[in-house]
Amino acid sequence: MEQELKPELQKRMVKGPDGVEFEVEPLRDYYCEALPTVQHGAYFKIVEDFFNWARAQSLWILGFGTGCGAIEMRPLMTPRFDAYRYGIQWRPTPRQANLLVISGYLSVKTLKRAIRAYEQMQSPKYVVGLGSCTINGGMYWDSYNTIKRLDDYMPVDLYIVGCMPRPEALLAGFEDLKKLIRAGKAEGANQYAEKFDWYKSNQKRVIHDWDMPDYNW
Amino acid sequence: MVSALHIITAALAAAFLLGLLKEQQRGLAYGITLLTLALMSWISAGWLWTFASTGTAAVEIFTAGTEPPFAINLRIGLAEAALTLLINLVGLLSALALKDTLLALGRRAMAVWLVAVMALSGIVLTRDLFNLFVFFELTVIASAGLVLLSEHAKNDGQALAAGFKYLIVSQFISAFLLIGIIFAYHATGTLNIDDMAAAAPLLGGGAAQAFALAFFLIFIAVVAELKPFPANGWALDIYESAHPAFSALFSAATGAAALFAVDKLLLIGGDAWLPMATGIGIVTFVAANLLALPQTNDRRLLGYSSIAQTGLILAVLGQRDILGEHTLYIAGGLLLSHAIAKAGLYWLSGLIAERGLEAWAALRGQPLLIFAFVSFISMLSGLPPFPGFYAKWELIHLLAGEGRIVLLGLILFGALLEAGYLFRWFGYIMKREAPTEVVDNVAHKFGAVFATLAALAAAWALSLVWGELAGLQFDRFNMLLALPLLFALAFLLLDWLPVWVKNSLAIAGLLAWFYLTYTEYDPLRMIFAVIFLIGGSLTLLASYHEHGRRIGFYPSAMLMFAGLAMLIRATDSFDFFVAWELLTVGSYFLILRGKHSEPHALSYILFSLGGAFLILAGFALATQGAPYFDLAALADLVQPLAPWVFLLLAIGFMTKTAAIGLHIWLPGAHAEAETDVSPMVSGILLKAGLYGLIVLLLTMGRQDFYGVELINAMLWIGALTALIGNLLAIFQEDAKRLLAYSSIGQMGYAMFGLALMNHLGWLMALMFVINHYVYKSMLFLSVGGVAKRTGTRQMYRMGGLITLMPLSFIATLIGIIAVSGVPPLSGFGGRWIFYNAILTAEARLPMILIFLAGPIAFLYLFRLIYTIFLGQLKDEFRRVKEAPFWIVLPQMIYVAILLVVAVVPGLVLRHVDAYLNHFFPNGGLIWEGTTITSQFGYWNPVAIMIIVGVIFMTLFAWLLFVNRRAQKVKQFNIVFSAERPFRPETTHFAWNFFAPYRKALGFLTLPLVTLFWSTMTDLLHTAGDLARRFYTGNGQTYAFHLLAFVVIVYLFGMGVRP
Amino acid sequence: MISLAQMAMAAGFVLILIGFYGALTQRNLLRMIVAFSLANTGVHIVLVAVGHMRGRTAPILDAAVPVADALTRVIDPVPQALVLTAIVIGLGVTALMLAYALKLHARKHTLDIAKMTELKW
Amino acid sequence: MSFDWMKIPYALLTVFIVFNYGLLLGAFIQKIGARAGRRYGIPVWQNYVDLIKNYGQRTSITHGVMFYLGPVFRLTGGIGLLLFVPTIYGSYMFSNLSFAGDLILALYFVFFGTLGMALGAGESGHPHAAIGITRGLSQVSVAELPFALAVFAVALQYQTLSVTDIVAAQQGGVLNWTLFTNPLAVAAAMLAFLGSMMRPPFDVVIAPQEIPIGPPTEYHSAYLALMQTNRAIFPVAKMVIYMNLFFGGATSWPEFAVKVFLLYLFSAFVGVCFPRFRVEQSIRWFLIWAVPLGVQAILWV
Amino acid sequence: MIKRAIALLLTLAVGALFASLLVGYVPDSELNHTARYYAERTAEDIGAANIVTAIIVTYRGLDTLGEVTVLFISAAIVGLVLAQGRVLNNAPNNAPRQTRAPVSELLSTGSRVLTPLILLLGVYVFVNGHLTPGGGFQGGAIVASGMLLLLLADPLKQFSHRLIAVLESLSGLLFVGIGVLGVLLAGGFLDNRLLPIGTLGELFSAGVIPVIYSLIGLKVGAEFSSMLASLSETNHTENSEET
Repeated sequence: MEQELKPELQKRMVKGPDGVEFEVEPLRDYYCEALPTVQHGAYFKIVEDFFNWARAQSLWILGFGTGCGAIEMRPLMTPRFDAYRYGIQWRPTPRQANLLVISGYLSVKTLKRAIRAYEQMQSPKYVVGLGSCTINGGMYWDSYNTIKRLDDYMPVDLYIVGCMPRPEALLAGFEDLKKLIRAGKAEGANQYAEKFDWYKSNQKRVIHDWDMPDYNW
Repeated sequence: MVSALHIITAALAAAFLLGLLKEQQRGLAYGITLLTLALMSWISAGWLWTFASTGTAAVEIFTAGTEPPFAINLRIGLAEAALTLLINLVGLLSALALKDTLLALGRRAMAVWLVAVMALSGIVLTRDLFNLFVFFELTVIASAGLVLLSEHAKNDGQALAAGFKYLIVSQFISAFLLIGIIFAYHATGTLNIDDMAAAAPLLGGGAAQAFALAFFLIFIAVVAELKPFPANGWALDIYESAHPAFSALFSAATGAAALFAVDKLLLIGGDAWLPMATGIGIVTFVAANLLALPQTNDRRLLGYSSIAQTGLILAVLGQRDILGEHTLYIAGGLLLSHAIAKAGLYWLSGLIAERGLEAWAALRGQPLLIFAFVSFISMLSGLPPFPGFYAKWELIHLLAGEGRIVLLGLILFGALLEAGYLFRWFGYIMKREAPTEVVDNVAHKFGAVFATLAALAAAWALSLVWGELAGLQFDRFNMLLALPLLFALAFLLLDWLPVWVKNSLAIAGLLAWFYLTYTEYDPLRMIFAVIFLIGGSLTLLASYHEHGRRIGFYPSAMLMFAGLAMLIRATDSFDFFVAWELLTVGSYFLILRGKHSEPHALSYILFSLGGAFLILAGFALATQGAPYFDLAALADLVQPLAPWVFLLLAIGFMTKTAAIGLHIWLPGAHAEAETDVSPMVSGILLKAGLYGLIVLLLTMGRQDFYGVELINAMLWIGALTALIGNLLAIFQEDAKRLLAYSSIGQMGYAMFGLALMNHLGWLMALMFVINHYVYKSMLFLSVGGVAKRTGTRQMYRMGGLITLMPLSFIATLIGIIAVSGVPPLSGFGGRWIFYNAILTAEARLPMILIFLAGPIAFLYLFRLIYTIFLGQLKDEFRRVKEAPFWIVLPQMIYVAILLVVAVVPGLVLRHVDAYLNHFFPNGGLIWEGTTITSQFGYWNPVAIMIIVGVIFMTLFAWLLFVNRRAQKVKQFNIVFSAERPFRPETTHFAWNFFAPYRKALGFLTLPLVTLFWSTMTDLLHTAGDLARRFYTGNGQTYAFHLLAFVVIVYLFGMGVRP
Repeated sequence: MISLAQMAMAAGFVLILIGFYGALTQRNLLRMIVAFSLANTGVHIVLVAVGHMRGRTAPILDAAVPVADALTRVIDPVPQALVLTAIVIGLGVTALMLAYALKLHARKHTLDIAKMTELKW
Repeated sequence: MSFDWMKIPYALLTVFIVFNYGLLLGAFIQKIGARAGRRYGIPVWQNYVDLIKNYGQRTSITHGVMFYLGPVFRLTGGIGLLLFVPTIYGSYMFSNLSFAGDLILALYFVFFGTLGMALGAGESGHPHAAIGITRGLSQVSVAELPFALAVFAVALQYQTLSVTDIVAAQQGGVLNWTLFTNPLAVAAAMLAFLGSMMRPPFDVVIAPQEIPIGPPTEYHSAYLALMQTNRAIFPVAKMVIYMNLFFGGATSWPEFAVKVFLLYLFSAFVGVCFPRFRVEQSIRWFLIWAVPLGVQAILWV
Repeated sequence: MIKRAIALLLTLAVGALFASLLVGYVPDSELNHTARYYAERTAEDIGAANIVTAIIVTYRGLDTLGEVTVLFISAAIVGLVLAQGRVLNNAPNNAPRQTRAPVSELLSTGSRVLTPLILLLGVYVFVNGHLTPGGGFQGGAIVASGMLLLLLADPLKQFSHRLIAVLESLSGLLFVGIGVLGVLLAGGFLDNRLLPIGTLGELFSAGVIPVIYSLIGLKVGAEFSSMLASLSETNHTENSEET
């Protein structure tokens, strides 16, 4: 059930200033079509371990809030919890973030944005699912409009359970994530590249108005 | 030698002979008419040749075998011969142009034509007062009849009405004339002009009083024939409704004859009547030009112009007391210029089907006719090399020498008005939509075309003659024969060649001229010579990209370059001014070539001419009567005069550098010019103004004007210009306009530097001269190339062109780094010298302004490069190619120059620095190895270049290494708050780029100056428009005007006379 | 004492002024032409009057005025000659004006000068 | 003129010291800011970790050549600025490469990085980057004005443009500092300093959510790391100029450390106390409060 | 009203100017030097009894030539003006012109009798111009008045334009020719001594003056006639055009 593209993405004939007409195909001309590849770490393990340590100590969370969990993220910045002291901070742009927190149920519409944001992050990058909704749909398990299992759509490194989990739980979860990273077990980005077709087909199954390239660089 | 009398007898005989022919033998009649006119012309030409070549005295022709004063006598001298030749030739050529009409109307019309021409010659020749009256009446009657020639084609009764109005007025005139003549006769007992002139001063008491009154009547009657303001509505109606070929005669010949009659009368009246002539003349000149402004009918406009010119010449005749023996040269120059130009224009008007000024766009596609038009309006505006220029030059000098400043000012003001409407008209021709009804078949209008071309030839011949005369008078070389000018004019003849040939010739010419003259320049002039000549040829490289013939480009461009070349070689005021005018005119034509440049070219030429007039006035004031002076002598001027001269010259030069307040012409002119013209007018031409300022400041230096140090005023102006120019630049959407405003700012810096009047200030100004040439030429070229490829100059419509036009991008990048003065490129040298320079200056407040101006430059420069080359590429430009090779090539050369100058600024600056030591011995720079040291600081361009280069390359290499696997992405691969951009147009942030700045400082960019000037022009225009309603078209009202004129002149003139 | 010449001259001037006034106020072309004729006549009278000398006769040398006496007997002949020319020229102009008026009337069906103002400003 | 090659390792040493000092200083100041908000704040080594992490990122993208060059320009500007000014007065070792030019060079070289960064960000094609740049340029063009005036006043005061000479003139006691000999100039310059530090109230340029951090919005990985490096060096280099011009310079590294720290602290204090200005507000603020001070300074020298 | 007031004001101002001329006028008691020359020398040099004629034809002959030319071009222009809009070569003019009532017998006969007499008087006047008050212009006017009489009597009367034109041109041409002959053969343009001066007071005296004056007479007569003819003809055609 291929949906027709939005007008701005459709192929069109454009006349150049010299009067010659040519075709513009936005999805091809505006977007990079390359697909992600598996990225290997540094050649020396010690270097990679060092980097992994640094990655763990410097978690930059993308400021992207979905569902009810977004409200639980805020207290982490406050004096009471002060996540900064653990090397955790928020970045406004996915380019600079390396941790995507899906903070609750994810409607299909938001999923598309989440995928885009995730793909625009640079690897290595990590995904943390917050609350039961990201695990199995939670109370929205039969909703027509939310996804049930985040893992089908992007490689989740860690789930933090609860509905919703408290900030303390989040801090604990991040500490666990750090351990995973230091251990070199948080290779979600490579997993995503390896099983790209599978992820894509899952994504496209729920997202009917797919109006972006397969991989958003 | 055939007696001049036969001019009259031949015409009469032929006129009577025509009556013997059958009505049907029209061809024969026409042939006789032409032959007779040719014979008349030949007679006058013979006399003219005799007088001109042998210099013999005037010849008297007696009639009735009796000596004057008892019988009528005629006289032919140099002036008479010239005037009769003019009249007869105009008659002949007009008859040619009238061929259809004359053939249709038959022998009677031809007879009237012959009589009209004869009567005009009679007015010139006769020395008898009453005979003068008879010839005047003949002229009047013949003219009234000839007005109807147009009735033949149009048949709408307008000409009839005009003729009737003329007759009404002429009735009044002839009544005054007759009464005047008879009472003058009664008082002096003679009718002979010379006899009366001899007798009049001897009269005493009541007789003198009575004679004065009688003479007043004669004088006012003859002056009324000159169509003085306001008693001239009838004449305008005639000009509008008559056949253009007749109008040519009416304007050129009748005007000339009547003026000569006034001249004769003034011989009788003596000096006491001169002020009255001047007053009437100058009022007419200014008023008619003012009234001409709102005209839309071409022939009426020309009519106003004719009236104005006649007024000017009348005013000149009125200045005979101070002009002395120069009167003939001046008045003759003006008169012949006016006559030939006006006749030519009227003949041209015969080729145009409709009467609106815009309809003249039909001339487009007829280069020769356009050249004729240009020559004519240049002649009327008194531009070199035409006789009017010499005349104006001498006139203004003599007036200034005598301190008649008000008159001088009025003449220049009127001339500016006139130039205004003439050049506006030219703009219409070049730029307006050509009417569907194009010029009639040129072959069909052979007569008019031939006449026009004859006038064109006469115009140039006259300029040669006047140049020669000027040569004799001031002992100098004929300006028209100056090599650069001839070279430029030669391109008129070569215009049929393809572009690449002409371009090669032009470049070769510039280089050759540089080679010929380079030994003459001191280092200061050398800089300008290199920029004007070498730089000019570099810029010309870009012109290779044009194909076809590019008619008109090369004559204009080379005219400008000729002016520039002559400017730097000029050592006296005359040469300097000539060069100045030439480069102004040449650049005007260049600018006008742009697609939408009509209004901007107009404001350019108006500001430039205004400035030129100020310069002229300044020179004239400075010489105190001498025809010209060595520019170096400016230094010898002393207090009461010097500041005025300084002020006039400085303002004049600052119109060219577009100082604030006088800058509004620049953005449009530079932005709308063609791709390769913009760098010429911006990179090269602007320097002419700076050169002028340099010459001025070198000689005159500091001047105190009522307690104001003028240099300080200039400092303020420079700073304000820099600030406002830069500020305005950041708000431009049009790339070339942005660059143009940036030029204003840069010129502000240079002016500021000059006004500092110290060693480093000048060095900085010269550095700016060089740098501005290089980077502004480069930027204009690259932006022009982009505009050429994309078809727009609106920056917000471009974007992301970096990958498509990488070379243009590089040029722009280097350019903006250089402009902004960021190390390590050459712009920094300028800034460094600048800061050192202002440390020594006393005036600190203007510095603050210029400080503010500095960082603002970054704003517009970034905007320029970002909105064009970076950001989002638009759909329609996805296939745009790099700018043409020939546009890119000079840019790359400029890039190379910039880099070289950045590393070794000493290449040029050292010599200038050393040269400046002559003028400012203190505060020079010390050149030691690669380090340049000033009184305050030091600077090592080579070291900077190396350090920055090494750091830069190291980091670049490191980043490349780290990012060796970076994925190249496309334009929409940007983070967009987890969304995707809609379209490139909506994603490219470019329009109203500096919105917050506008909120904070936008009030500084209110178009106050534009508002001021447009209010001024609107006021003038409205004044003209309201005042012209005074010509109601009712013949009776015109009679009122005439009587009122007589009464008012009587009250004013006779009231104050002793 | 006011001489004949002065009286004639005064009359001539008055005629001129009447003519002028008429030309300025009458809107009918024909009336204007008449006014001008009046003024012309006035001019001619003034012309002749200027040449008048008390007690002298016309400048014709015949039995009444022998050549020898001419100097003391005749009046100034020049104004007489001039007035002839003036008359003829005036006549020519008048004829011309009449013809114009005729044609204008034919074209515009009016003789009102205020209605012939297509050309203006 | 022979070149003393030892200058190169000395210069590298300066860069190294300043780099580390800058990283630590940045963290420290952030900590102080956090404490003002009653937080604990980041660890002092956090900046090192972030830097290493960014260099260690595995992927990166590029928008084009200028995108590459942006950070390079930026860091070249920072290092160059540092090196063109003598860091420690009287020390041959740390006079750096100041032989290449004087104060003017330093002042203009500030813009080298700014301009290059703006170009790089521009190439990314991100509208928010462009918006950030317009804000930054608008603000800096006015914020630099009082500084330029103050510098000029100082140059006039000491009749030299050489930084070394200016520092030399301030030796011999605290009262010889420009701070006391020309307080107006210092006041103007310090207000300008606030504007150039990208801290509140003048940080709308990088408004984190509205235009996600403005110009660097597309930068990541090693690009960002390069910029972070610059972030450590550049403010210090700038403060070195301030220190040299107005506060007597530094004759030793400890003195240097203290003075720079205090200067930084000044802007941090103001930053934590005041909310954000819009760009036009800050332009007006500078014109109304800072510029007149600078004008006075120049007029009364 | 305002217009009249202004007109009055202007007229009065001009009147004031004239008044000052009038007040300043002092009649001559003696001939001025120009007039004296004419009075003394005319008889001897020119041989014309009528000094005014001598002045007109000889001393100021150029004026007179101009005068004649004025009439000539006036006539030409009148012809041109009135001919416009009219069909050229006025040949087919028979049908519509017969609409008027025929001329009365009395008028036509009377005019036919008077006209030759008037013509004769005219010729007399211009032939004797150098002797008596009178001359070419006066004579010419009388001749033309004869024509006017004919026209008044029979408004539909047709003159031969051709004849008038030839007469006019020929006399003008001869006038100029004589003038030029004066340059060649005598003292200057229009010098009357081309022919012997003869005895003062006789018909054949004063050189070419009688010849010129006769030519002038013919020419003036022809010109006036042509003007009259043009004016009268136009009226018909224009009227018929209008209806």
